[in-house]
Amino acid sequence: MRRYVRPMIPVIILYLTLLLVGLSSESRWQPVAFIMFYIALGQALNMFLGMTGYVDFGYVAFLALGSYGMALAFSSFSSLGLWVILLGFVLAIIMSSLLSLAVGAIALRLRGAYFAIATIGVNEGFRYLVEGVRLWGGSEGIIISSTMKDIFGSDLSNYISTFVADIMVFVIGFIAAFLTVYIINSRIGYALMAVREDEDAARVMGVFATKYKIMAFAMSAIFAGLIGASAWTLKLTYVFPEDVFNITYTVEAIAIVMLGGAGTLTGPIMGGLIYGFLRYYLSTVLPGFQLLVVAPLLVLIVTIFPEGVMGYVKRKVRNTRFEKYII
Amino acid sequence: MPLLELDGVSKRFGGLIAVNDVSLKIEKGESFGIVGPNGSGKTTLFNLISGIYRPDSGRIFFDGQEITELPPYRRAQLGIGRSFQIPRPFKGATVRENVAVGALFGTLSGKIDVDSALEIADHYIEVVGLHEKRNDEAERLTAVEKKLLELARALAMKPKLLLLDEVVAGMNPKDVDRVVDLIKRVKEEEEIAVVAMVEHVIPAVMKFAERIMVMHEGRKMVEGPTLEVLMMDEVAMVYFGESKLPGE
Amino acid sequence: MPFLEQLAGNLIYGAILGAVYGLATMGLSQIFGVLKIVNVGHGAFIMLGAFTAYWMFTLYSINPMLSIPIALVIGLSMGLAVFYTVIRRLIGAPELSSLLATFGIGIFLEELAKFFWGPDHRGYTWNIGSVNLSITLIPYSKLLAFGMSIIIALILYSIFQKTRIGTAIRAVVEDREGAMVCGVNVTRIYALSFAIGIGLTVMSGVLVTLFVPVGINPYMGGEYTLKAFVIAVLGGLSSPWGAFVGGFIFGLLENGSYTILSLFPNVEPFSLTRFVAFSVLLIILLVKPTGLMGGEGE
Amino acid sequence: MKGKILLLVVIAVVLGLAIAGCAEKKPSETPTPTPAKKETPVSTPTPAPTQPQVEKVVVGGTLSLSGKFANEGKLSLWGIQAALKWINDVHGGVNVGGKKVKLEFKYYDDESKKETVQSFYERLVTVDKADVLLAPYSSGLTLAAAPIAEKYGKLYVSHGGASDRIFEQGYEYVVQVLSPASKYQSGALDLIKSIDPSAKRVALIYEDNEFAKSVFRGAKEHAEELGFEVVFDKTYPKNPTDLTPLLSEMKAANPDIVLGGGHFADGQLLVTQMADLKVNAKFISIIVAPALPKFYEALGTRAEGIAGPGQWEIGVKYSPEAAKQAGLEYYGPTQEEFLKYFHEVAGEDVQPDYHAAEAAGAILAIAKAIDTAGTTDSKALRDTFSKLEFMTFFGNFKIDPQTGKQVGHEMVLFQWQGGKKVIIWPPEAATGEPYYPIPTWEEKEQGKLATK
Repeated sequence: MRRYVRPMIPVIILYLTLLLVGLSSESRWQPVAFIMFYIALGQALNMFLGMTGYVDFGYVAFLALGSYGMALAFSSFSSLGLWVILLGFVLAIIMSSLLSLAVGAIALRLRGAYFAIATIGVNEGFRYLVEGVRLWGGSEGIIISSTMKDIFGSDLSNYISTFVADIMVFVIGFIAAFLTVYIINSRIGYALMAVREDEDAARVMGVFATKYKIMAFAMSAIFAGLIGASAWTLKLTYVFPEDVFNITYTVEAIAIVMLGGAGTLTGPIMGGLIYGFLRYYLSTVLPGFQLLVVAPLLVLIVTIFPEGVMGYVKRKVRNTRFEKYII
Repeated sequence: MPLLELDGVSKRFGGLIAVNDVSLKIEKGESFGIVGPNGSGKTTLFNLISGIYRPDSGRIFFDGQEITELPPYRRAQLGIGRSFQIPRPFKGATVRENVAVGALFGTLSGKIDVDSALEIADHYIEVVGLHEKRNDEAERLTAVEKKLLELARALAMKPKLLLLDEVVAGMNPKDVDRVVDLIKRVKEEEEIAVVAMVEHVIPAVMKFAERIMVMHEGRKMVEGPTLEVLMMDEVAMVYFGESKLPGE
Repeated sequence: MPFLEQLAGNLIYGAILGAVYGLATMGLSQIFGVLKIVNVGHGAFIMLGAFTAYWMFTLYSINPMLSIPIALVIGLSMGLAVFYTVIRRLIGAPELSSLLATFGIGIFLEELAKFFWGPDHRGYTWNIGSVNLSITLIPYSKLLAFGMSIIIALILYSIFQKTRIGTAIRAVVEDREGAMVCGVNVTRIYALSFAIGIGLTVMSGVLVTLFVPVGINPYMGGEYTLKAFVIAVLGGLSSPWGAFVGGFIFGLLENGSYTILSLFPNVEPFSLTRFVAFSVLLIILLVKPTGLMGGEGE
Repeated sequence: MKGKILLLVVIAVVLGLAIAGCAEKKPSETPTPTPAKKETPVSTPTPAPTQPQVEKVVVGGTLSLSGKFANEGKLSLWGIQAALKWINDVHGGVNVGGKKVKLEFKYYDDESKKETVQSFYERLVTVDKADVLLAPYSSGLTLAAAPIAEKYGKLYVSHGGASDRIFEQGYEYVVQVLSPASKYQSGALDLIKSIDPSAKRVALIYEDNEFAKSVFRGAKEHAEELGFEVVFDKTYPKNPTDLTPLLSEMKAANPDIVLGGGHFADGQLLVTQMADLKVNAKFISIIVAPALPKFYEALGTRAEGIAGPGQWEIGVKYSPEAAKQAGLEYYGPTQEEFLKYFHEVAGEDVQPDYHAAEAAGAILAIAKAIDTAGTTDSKALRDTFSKLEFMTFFGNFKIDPQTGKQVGHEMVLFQWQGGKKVIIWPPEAATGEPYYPIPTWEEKEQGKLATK
């Protein structure tokens, strides 16, 4: 048990602090939600990137499908009432995991950068398929605000968009963290570690690499889908393909994971915190010029901590009594 | 029934034939040596047996079952363990974790949980004598320690057949003796067939192997009891060039 | 035969576009091939090249053809500067840390461009007439873009094959340790390769404006980054020549498939051309997992 | 090593500040270096809010100063700052409870990205105490921040969300200042109908996105109503590099009139490639791109005769006199005054386009509503908006009381003639005659301009 509990302590502390800060005043909830989006995104991607060492540039497609899943639930099954949200999450899981299995079965045969970039093809191909055959509203996407209002009434809709959706992201992030700890300490974790370190050596030691890679891929994709469903569709109330298939989110997610330290538990959390906070805070101080400061800061941090901030901390606490808490 | 049987196995890369029509039988619990100069196809042969490559022609049987088309992880679970010429430990993981991977995935005998796998790992780490380093990261081990780690990792798979690729290369004579003794001991204790592959004929290995095969340019040149083979003139000609006797 | 005429016309344009895409990708492949760095800031350098052509043309009335060497010099020096300030520190670090660095550099360049030049969409008109092929008209400026792309690619090819530097770079690509043993200064080769990669990219920005002389703005690079990634993989990632071929294929697919797709009712055929192009990429990778010109393994 | 530890400490401190920083309400410690420095509102620390005493009215909003809408964002900011100059310096502020107070504008940069807006709007309401919200640019971002506006019950005035769909969502507090997307190409069709009944064949060629699709769905309906024949109706995806396949097909359809466009870059590309391929038409109207002077700079004489719809243009005849004639009240600066203020904030060489004007129009509408209602209470303001009918330099203002959609504002159609934009439609706003049919590409190459 301690194996699972100890590493969760810093996670719980970070999450609780964020939650308390967010709830302490009306003005702090959305900034916290903004940061939380990046934390959750980093954690979801870390399950795949951090665990297997594979990069998926088309990762945003899973968020996109998750957000479409939720939007489709609203546009096609609005008669379900409150259950429509649950259905939305179920659809998000189904759609993102199906895509991950398809991509996994086809593209995970490719190694390294070939895989990374082939997935861009999947993402872009999917986007232009949606636009090209006018699937799910085509380029005009789906707007669910009015459906939400019809089902829940105006006040509850706003409450869902400005609070419940954010809490969902919190919960998703927390579950992702817990699952990460569980995986790291389980057979799957050992298998993924072996695959990440040396795939051929892992194979000749009996590790069915493809199976574990697809497992990690699908899990990561499901979390991405859930994030898309809540942080995009429920929160922002619309889905436009141009926005949701935007590769920038993948690059941001990779940046967050690398900022914090790939493969560590607290890394994506720290990465998301640093990235989200820098962007939010600098925007309030220097509106219009924040990126001019954020970008060099990112470069600076990575040149000083090439293994990520938590990767560095992890190394520092090795063989100290904190070792068990930072994984 | 032999433990491992190769039946006319060939593998080519582009125009180059790396392994050319090799047939071989290895019995349960046997010690077998494969000798051949660099580029003679030994490593390719190992990769064919462990499943990293599929043969272009020929068939491979293991323990009464054809494994020609099986993926590497299935072969590993059936009982084929191996080491690499240049050790390939999981660098970022500790010695314990490295060995535990073998215990967790290398057998068919049901799922083992992580805790028991770590216990098995501790046992084999003890066996190879790395217990003081068990919590160190693998990349911080010395070259010899990395070879021992690979050995422990393979043993934790409870293999029936252990393929050792240049396991004593680059070691000083003291280490060589220690490792050969170790292999002999675990071989007896665990009834493992060991196939050791060496480039240079090292007396210790020659003493250890009951039979050897000499490979040359992808072909099996001769096979037989160790001493007999080494006495053959043609072996000396091809393998040792002008010189005569192995291992001075 | 309007159908075939249109198809032929589209394919001609596709080929021209493909050559430009190809050149715009070679820098990416060059950097990946030698340093194993995925330059996600690639598009920002294309943008710099486009602005170079624009400013040279509008401020000093310099013919865009003459901007090509200017852009090369700018690119080479920027490449060296970026290498020695940032990239050098990340050699040997986890592979993806360089991705974070190039991401930051890309944003920084875009924001700098916006800071100094504003977010406006600019363009220039360099009208030097066009050739009439009866099925379609092609402006000479586009033919020049086509020709220059091929010439630059050929020059690069001969540099790589015939010169000492080229040999050293190839040696590092094939076997880093081996090259080091043979006395090749690997860091210097890295610096040089990075600089050449950036130089090529900035230069290709000029050629991009020969093909599309408008819409020049700080954020224009994103689309090219995306396509360059895909084209690079199509051609085999670490092979700049593969990239060039990949560019052709991509350009031909994008333009060529339109004529057929436009026959379908109730679709957006032009959006579907991109679907087709990306799908073909995936199919090619499934058949040949290391791209058209990739060797065995990585 | 020390450096790393130091940096870690710094990061920790910064993050600590994050938690404190978000908390602290420090309204005045933000030295905002904007391109136009003097206009940045520097607020004085507000004393405890005693009930009826209002010191100032804050309008809050995000602008897209980075990212794909950075161009519009920059112009919007200047337009807003110009309008504020009039409101505060000339008009003396807005009337709240019988007292004139200053109107302030507080903004953040949303980077044209959807996940930033909610946090900034919340900050605007809670930290910056914004009384009224100016919606972000584009339909997507407008939708994204709407739940926050609705949650806090703040009036949410849209100056850049043109999509008709925003107003079909049942929002209570969303009010539109600009004409909706479906109207963008109506003017061009009306014009052709009135001057050349023989021109029947219309081609539509536009970007495959939400906004352009709204525009051209409206255009198609309108064209069919007017008896035009739509002979070509195709889209191109975002960021095209080569439109040849579409254009050669369109050329074969032999249209009289070409309506097209989407955003800046593709609009410029569309015209360039039509010129390259010599796709001639009697009339060409492109949305968005031609409105900016950069369009003409980029294309030179090729831009001659190209028309485009605008929410506003320099020279439109909305003036106090025009208002009097129409029996409407006029509010805000005259066009000359607006141009003067605009040049003060943006520099002499920058001309405002309709993005600047519509943002200014939105601020003026807010000021007018506050003046009329005498309060900043959202409900009262929303009711006031439902009844208001007035004119500014930007044009008429009247919304549909139910949805908040703009119904009073009229778009104009301008045409590049001899390097200048001339308003050619509607007739009552026109500053010149339409040049029709426009010169062919061949003629333009000879240097022919679209002037008589």
